[in-house]
Amino acid sequence: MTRERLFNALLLAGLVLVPLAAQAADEPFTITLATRAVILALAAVGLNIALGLGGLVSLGHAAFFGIGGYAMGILASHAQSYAPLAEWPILIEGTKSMPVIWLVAILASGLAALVIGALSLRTSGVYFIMITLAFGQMFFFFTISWAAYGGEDGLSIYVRNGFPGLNTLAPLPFYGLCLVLLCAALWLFDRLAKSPFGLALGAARQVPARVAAVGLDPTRLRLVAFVISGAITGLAGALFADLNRFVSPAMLSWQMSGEIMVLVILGGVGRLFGPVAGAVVYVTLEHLLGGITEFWHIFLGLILLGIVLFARGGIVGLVAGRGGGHD
Amino acid sequence: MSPILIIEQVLNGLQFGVMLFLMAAGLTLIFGVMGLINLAHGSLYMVGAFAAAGVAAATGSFLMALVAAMAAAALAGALVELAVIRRLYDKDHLDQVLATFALILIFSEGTRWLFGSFPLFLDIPDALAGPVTLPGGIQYPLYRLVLIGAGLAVAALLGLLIGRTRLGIRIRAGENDREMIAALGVDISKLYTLVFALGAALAGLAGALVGAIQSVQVGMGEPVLILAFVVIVIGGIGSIRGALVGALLVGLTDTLGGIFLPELFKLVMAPAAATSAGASLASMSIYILMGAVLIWRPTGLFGARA
Amino acid sequence: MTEPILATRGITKAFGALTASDDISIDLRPGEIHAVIGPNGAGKSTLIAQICGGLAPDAGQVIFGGQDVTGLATPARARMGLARTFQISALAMEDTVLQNVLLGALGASGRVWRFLRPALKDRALRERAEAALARVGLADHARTRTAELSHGQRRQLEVAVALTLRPRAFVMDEPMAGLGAEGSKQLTGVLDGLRAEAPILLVEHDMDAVFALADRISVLVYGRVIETGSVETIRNSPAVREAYLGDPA
Amino acid sequence: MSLLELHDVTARYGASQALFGVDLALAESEVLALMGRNGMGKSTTVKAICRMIPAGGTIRFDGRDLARLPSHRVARLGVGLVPEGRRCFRDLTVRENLVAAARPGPWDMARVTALFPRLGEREGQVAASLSGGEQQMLAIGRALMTNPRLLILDEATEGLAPIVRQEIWAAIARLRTETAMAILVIDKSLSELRAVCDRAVMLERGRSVWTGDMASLTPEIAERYVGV
Amino acid sequence: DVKVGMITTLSGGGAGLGIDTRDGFMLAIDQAGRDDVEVVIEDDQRKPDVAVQLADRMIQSDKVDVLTGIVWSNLAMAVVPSATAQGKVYLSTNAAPAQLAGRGCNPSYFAVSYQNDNLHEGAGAYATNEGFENTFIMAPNYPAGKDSLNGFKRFYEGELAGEIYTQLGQTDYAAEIAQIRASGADSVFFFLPGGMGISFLKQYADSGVDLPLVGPAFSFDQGILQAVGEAAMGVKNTSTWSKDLDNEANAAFVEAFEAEYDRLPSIYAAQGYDTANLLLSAMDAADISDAEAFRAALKAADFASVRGDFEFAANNHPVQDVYVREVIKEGDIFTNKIVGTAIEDRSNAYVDDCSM
Ligand SMILES: Nc1ncnc2c1ncn2[C@@H]1O[C@H](COP(=O)(O)OP(=O)(O)OP(=O)(O)O)[C@@H](O)[C@H]1O
Ligand SMILES: Nc1ncnc2c1ncn2[C@@H]1O[C@H](COP(=O)(O)OP(=O)(O)OP(=O)(O)O)[C@@H](O)[C@H]1O
Ligand SMILES: CC(C)C[C@H](N)C(=O)O
Ligand SMILES: [Mg+2]
Ligand SMILES: [Mg+2]
Repeated sequence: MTRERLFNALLLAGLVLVPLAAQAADEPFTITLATRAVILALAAVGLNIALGLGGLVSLGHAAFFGIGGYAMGILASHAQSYAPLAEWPILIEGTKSMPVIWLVAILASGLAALVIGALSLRTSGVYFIMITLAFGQMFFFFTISWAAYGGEDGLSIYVRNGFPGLNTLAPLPFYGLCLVLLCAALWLFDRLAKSPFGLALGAARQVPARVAAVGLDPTRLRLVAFVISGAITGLAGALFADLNRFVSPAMLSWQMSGEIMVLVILGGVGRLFGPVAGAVVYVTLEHLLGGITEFWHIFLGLILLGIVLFARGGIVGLVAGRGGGHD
Repeated sequence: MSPILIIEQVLNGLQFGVMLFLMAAGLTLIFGVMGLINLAHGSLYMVGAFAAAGVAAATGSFLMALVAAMAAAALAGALVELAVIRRLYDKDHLDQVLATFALILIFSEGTRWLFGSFPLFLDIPDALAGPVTLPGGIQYPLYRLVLIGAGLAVAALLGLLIGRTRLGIRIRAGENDREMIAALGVDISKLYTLVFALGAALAGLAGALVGAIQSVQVGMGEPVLILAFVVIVIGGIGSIRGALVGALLVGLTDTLGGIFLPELFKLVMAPAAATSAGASLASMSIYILMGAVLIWRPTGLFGARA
Repeated sequence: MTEPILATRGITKAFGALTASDDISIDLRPGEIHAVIGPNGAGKSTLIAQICGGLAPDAGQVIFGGQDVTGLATPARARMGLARTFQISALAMEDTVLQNVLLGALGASGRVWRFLRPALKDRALRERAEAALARVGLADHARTRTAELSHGQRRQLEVAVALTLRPRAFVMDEPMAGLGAEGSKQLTGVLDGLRAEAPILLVEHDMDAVFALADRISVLVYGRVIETGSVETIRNSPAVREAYLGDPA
Repeated sequence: MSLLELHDVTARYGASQALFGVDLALAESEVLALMGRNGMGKSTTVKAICRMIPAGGTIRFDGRDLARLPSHRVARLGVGLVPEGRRCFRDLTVRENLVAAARPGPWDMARVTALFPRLGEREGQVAASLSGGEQQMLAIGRALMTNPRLLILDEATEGLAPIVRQEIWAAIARLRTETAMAILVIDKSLSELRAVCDRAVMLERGRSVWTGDMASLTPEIAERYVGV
Repeated sequence: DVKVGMITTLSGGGAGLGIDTRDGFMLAIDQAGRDDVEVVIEDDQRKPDVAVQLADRMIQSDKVDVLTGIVWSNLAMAVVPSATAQGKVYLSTNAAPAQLAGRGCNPSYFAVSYQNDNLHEGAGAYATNEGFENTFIMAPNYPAGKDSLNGFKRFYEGELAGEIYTQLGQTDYAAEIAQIRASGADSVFFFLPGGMGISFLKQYADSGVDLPLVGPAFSFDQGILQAVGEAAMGVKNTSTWSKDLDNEANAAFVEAFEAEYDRLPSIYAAQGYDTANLLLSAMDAADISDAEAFRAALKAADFASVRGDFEFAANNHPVQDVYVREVIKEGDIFTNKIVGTAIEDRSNAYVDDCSM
């Protein structure tokens, strides 16, 4: 077992055991924190597909995160008010069922990623970073002034959505759901990375001309990666909204995009468990530092800086040595 | 809508554009020439504004305040370059994003720690206060005219520096291949510290000049930063001329969009809804502009490379 | 005469005032190696870019397999069986050597839209990739990271990737560039054997290799084909000597 | 006294070692060939001299230890590099490429364009759009603009038309006779090297394994170390 | 014992408001010198999701009984409904959006500050009283901005010379000022809190347009007035509190605040202070474990408000006077002086929508 694998296994074990321990010790907030970390990790795993495998530095992933969030907010608020979403051409009702909401979140954010990706992928490098940022901002400003769903105030739902056979109101079962989805996404990431698609995508990141010369369309490879990536981040957005029972434009702000990206880089770009390590460390830091001083952002900044400067390959790179990911 | 108003609004758009250019100039210098994504550029802008406010309060001299703004920002820039940025040149954009993101946190809260949580005072010097009457009877604030002049002067000087001087050529060479320019005998590290400090000084200058008509407060740099990025991306990264054109385009779009879109919507909608819908679309308009430009020309209007 | 597999008809391309390709019509017939030589800047790489789809000609057509492919993108031409190598190695430096050839095999097999099965476990792909490596003498380096290869080894890998495509025609831009004498000799052997599989349009400055391999040679000067003929004709053509070969050393 | 002296030089790329002990010496105005098969460490040796990678052992230039100097100081001492793969500044024009490197001395724009007229013709074109051969000429011209005492040519004739190659060899020969410049050449063409070089050093697997006059470089030795 | 969780903005650009809220609140707690209240304070960074999670933590781990402190309406919208749904009392020190006053009202939710519309309504009433007939109105394009213009129009009887929504976070108002100049208005109403207001006021003063300005207190609070400087002099603004409000409690508060923190209090500090005193008064009257009684004690509002007479309307929002203030200079310091009353005993527009 390589050191990286050992680290991954320990991390996963921690994610299973810590909330159980918290439950036993009656510390429900620890579970909430862990849920936040797991959901952010899921969003970051999504970004890691675009960023780590495809080399697509998207500074607009908050758009997908937010679309997922609004998918949940809109469906649930309509279910709450018994007002159908649409009556024509077909009747669409709101819902409080998580599986349905997830599906809608995945489809909606995937579709948005398809459109944004198709347009953005005409550019590359720094321009790509900036055009994705621009799309993110467009969605952000749109939601701020979207009066029907609360504008900047956002949308609250009063009760967490349901999952057949589980009491999602209790922290632990909801956490479990999120963790299972994270594991599924990690599995998918791992498979993708090793698959023919992943191989071609990685090559498209490094030498697009070569990929085209062997008969593959680099843009199409990237687009598919971008869509998968956006859909996973969208799913995370739906969960995040459910965790907070609230969704608002803040989920689509460029700072949110930056934060998701920071999680990936912090953990290790292209590393399977990079986003997970990044999210766990970030959430923990945020929680611990916040209690120490009003100026805790300074220390957060210093720690992040230390990681970029002295830990190539992020946390996973630091723990497990180089190789595997890329930076 | 009278023609005078339209002319005045066009002027406002141009002026807003020049204001953006002041900020974008330093950014495009660092970003294009040194290949560095500096999210902390907004922080240097803030440093300039705070230094100016501090010195203006102490000395009462606006000129001193401007000098202080440039000096403080240049110093902060040089320190940051020596301590952090120079370790990032050979890393990719991602690490730069993370590190400079961290710098924003440090700068913002550090400034708040030093200066407190409340906005500071920095005002236009008396000599430049108040409006002047332009031909055609347009009343226009003198200070804004001065801003336009300052912006254009910065544009010209920078264009010359980067395009024509050997210093400029070497800086650009270093952007293409840092290792190689060093192997040809150029001390690129020193050069980059200099450029970074210069870019920072420009940000500081912008912060002080603009701070006098806006609010000097923690976090003031971030909204401008995003706009400045939009500007240099539209113009084409690394191109001073592009930054100027981009800035004017963004300034005009933002200003005129905010005014004319609601009017346009009123033709087809109830006034209240039109105002709100028009304002929504206006807030997205520069991003739509940027998206459109990049889709049409993937490396910006004057950019050559990605 | 057999139908050419690949042909250009009056290809013209200008960069501003400079005409980089000036009404070029050349063809590639089954079983042959057709060398294109010419001074630096004559437009050889520009010609290749137009044949392979990286550049669109201002005028003229590219015919491949009897079909006009002028409007097709690079990947489409590659899928039709056109394989190329690059003048400056275009390889995935972070990946292993094997992964680079696997990529070629993938492109050819059309099995890229598989998301869940590891590429390395695909027997057929692997065999195809490993065979190509063995052929250029890189079999021992399969697990090496490509960045760790020397320049010469990268050139060999470049050819290996094209081999995995099992194409109907090869287009090679200076495959020998940077190879040592021994490497050139070895690669010459490989290319020689290759012509039976698919014809090669070969741009090369290594005259030893060109004269050893070429069935026909076209000479490009200032974007124009000034002469096409056998090795003997070209070797003795005064125009070619003046523009390109210089005096025999 | 030797202008350049390498003693037991070692170098590594991350975990993999590329040089295991290279010795070579190059006198003022001498022309030395560095030879060996692909991947034997020729370019790595050059990078070590120019301090583009860290190296062990001693490297002295003009009596000074280069070990602690940054790359640009080595260049200023008088080492001009034509790197493998040309590495022209893509976005700069031909003229700007030359200007960027210029330092005072006999070699200036006029003299470089006299040596390579093609560069004069393409003066305003950006390097990225030059043909391979033109880029190669630019890389040589650029190194000359630094007015070096030692010129290092790493595969400087790669990818050039025979006629241009002859030109470059002729240029090297001229440099050799007309200036006091010392030259270190890496090239695969044995016959050309024989014509211009005084001595040769053979590398094998990161070690210098043979050193001697060109005259003593027998076909057997060539066969053994470079395969021809 | 009562445990209070305060969630407010302590870092970033909006930190001044949260810091004043906290300081005002803590001043009252310290003055009371009691050991039966404990306050946990956390920074929401002005992010709704962070606020929600802090609320969760305070409820789940810290086991607080009462939540308070949120400055921004959008954060309140995120936190308040679920906090009250979990049976916690929420006392608002500032944000009081319409949704939580009308159909979304809750017996456990008390807005001690105002209902968001109040100040804008006061401005509308003032404009009417002042005889303005053609006012130009503007606010940022977000829900609070729309509420603001609606609130103004509710009490304004003249014509509108123009109505525009600016961008949230906008910093340059040259275009709007030009529109004002061209509109033929006789006065301007604007709601631009924080930095937006500073920018607007400075640019307006420099533009040569000299129509009278009216706005809610948010653009003129003690924290930002110094930054605006001369440009704010003489501007009328509406507020439910002012430091020169003539009552005993207020005089004592202003003096104590200045002594403790070495600066003048703002409206946020005053509201924080009132909130703490309301809480203390309720603790004296009832035990927190008896939710019903505790809520009744809160609703009785039996405390000495720095705003003078204070009572709750049926939907737990204050009934209070809205004053008109003018920006003046006292020594070196810019501050406000009450010059009149815009509306007396104003309740709010949503009382009838609230069924509790
Ligand atoms: N994008 C471009 N813009 C302007 N000129 C170009 C461009 N691309 C190539 N050229 C010019 O076209 C000519 C032909 O270039 P090309 O690369 O095809 O030459 P080549 O025959 O491959 O030369 P070499 O043997 O040196 O590789 C050159 O003079 C080059 O400078
Ligand atoms: N950037 C690198 N990272 C890791 N290993 C490298 C790198 N560059 C070269 N090597 C390794 O170092 C060894 C020496 O390479 P070098 O480039 O010096 O060879 P060379 O003699 O110049 O060969 P060639 O004639 O092919 O240019 C090779 O085995 C190569 O695999
Ligand atoms: C400070 C105030 C202007 C806050 C306002 N009530 C809001 O919701 O944003
Ligand atoms: Mg070529
Ligand atoms: Mg080499």
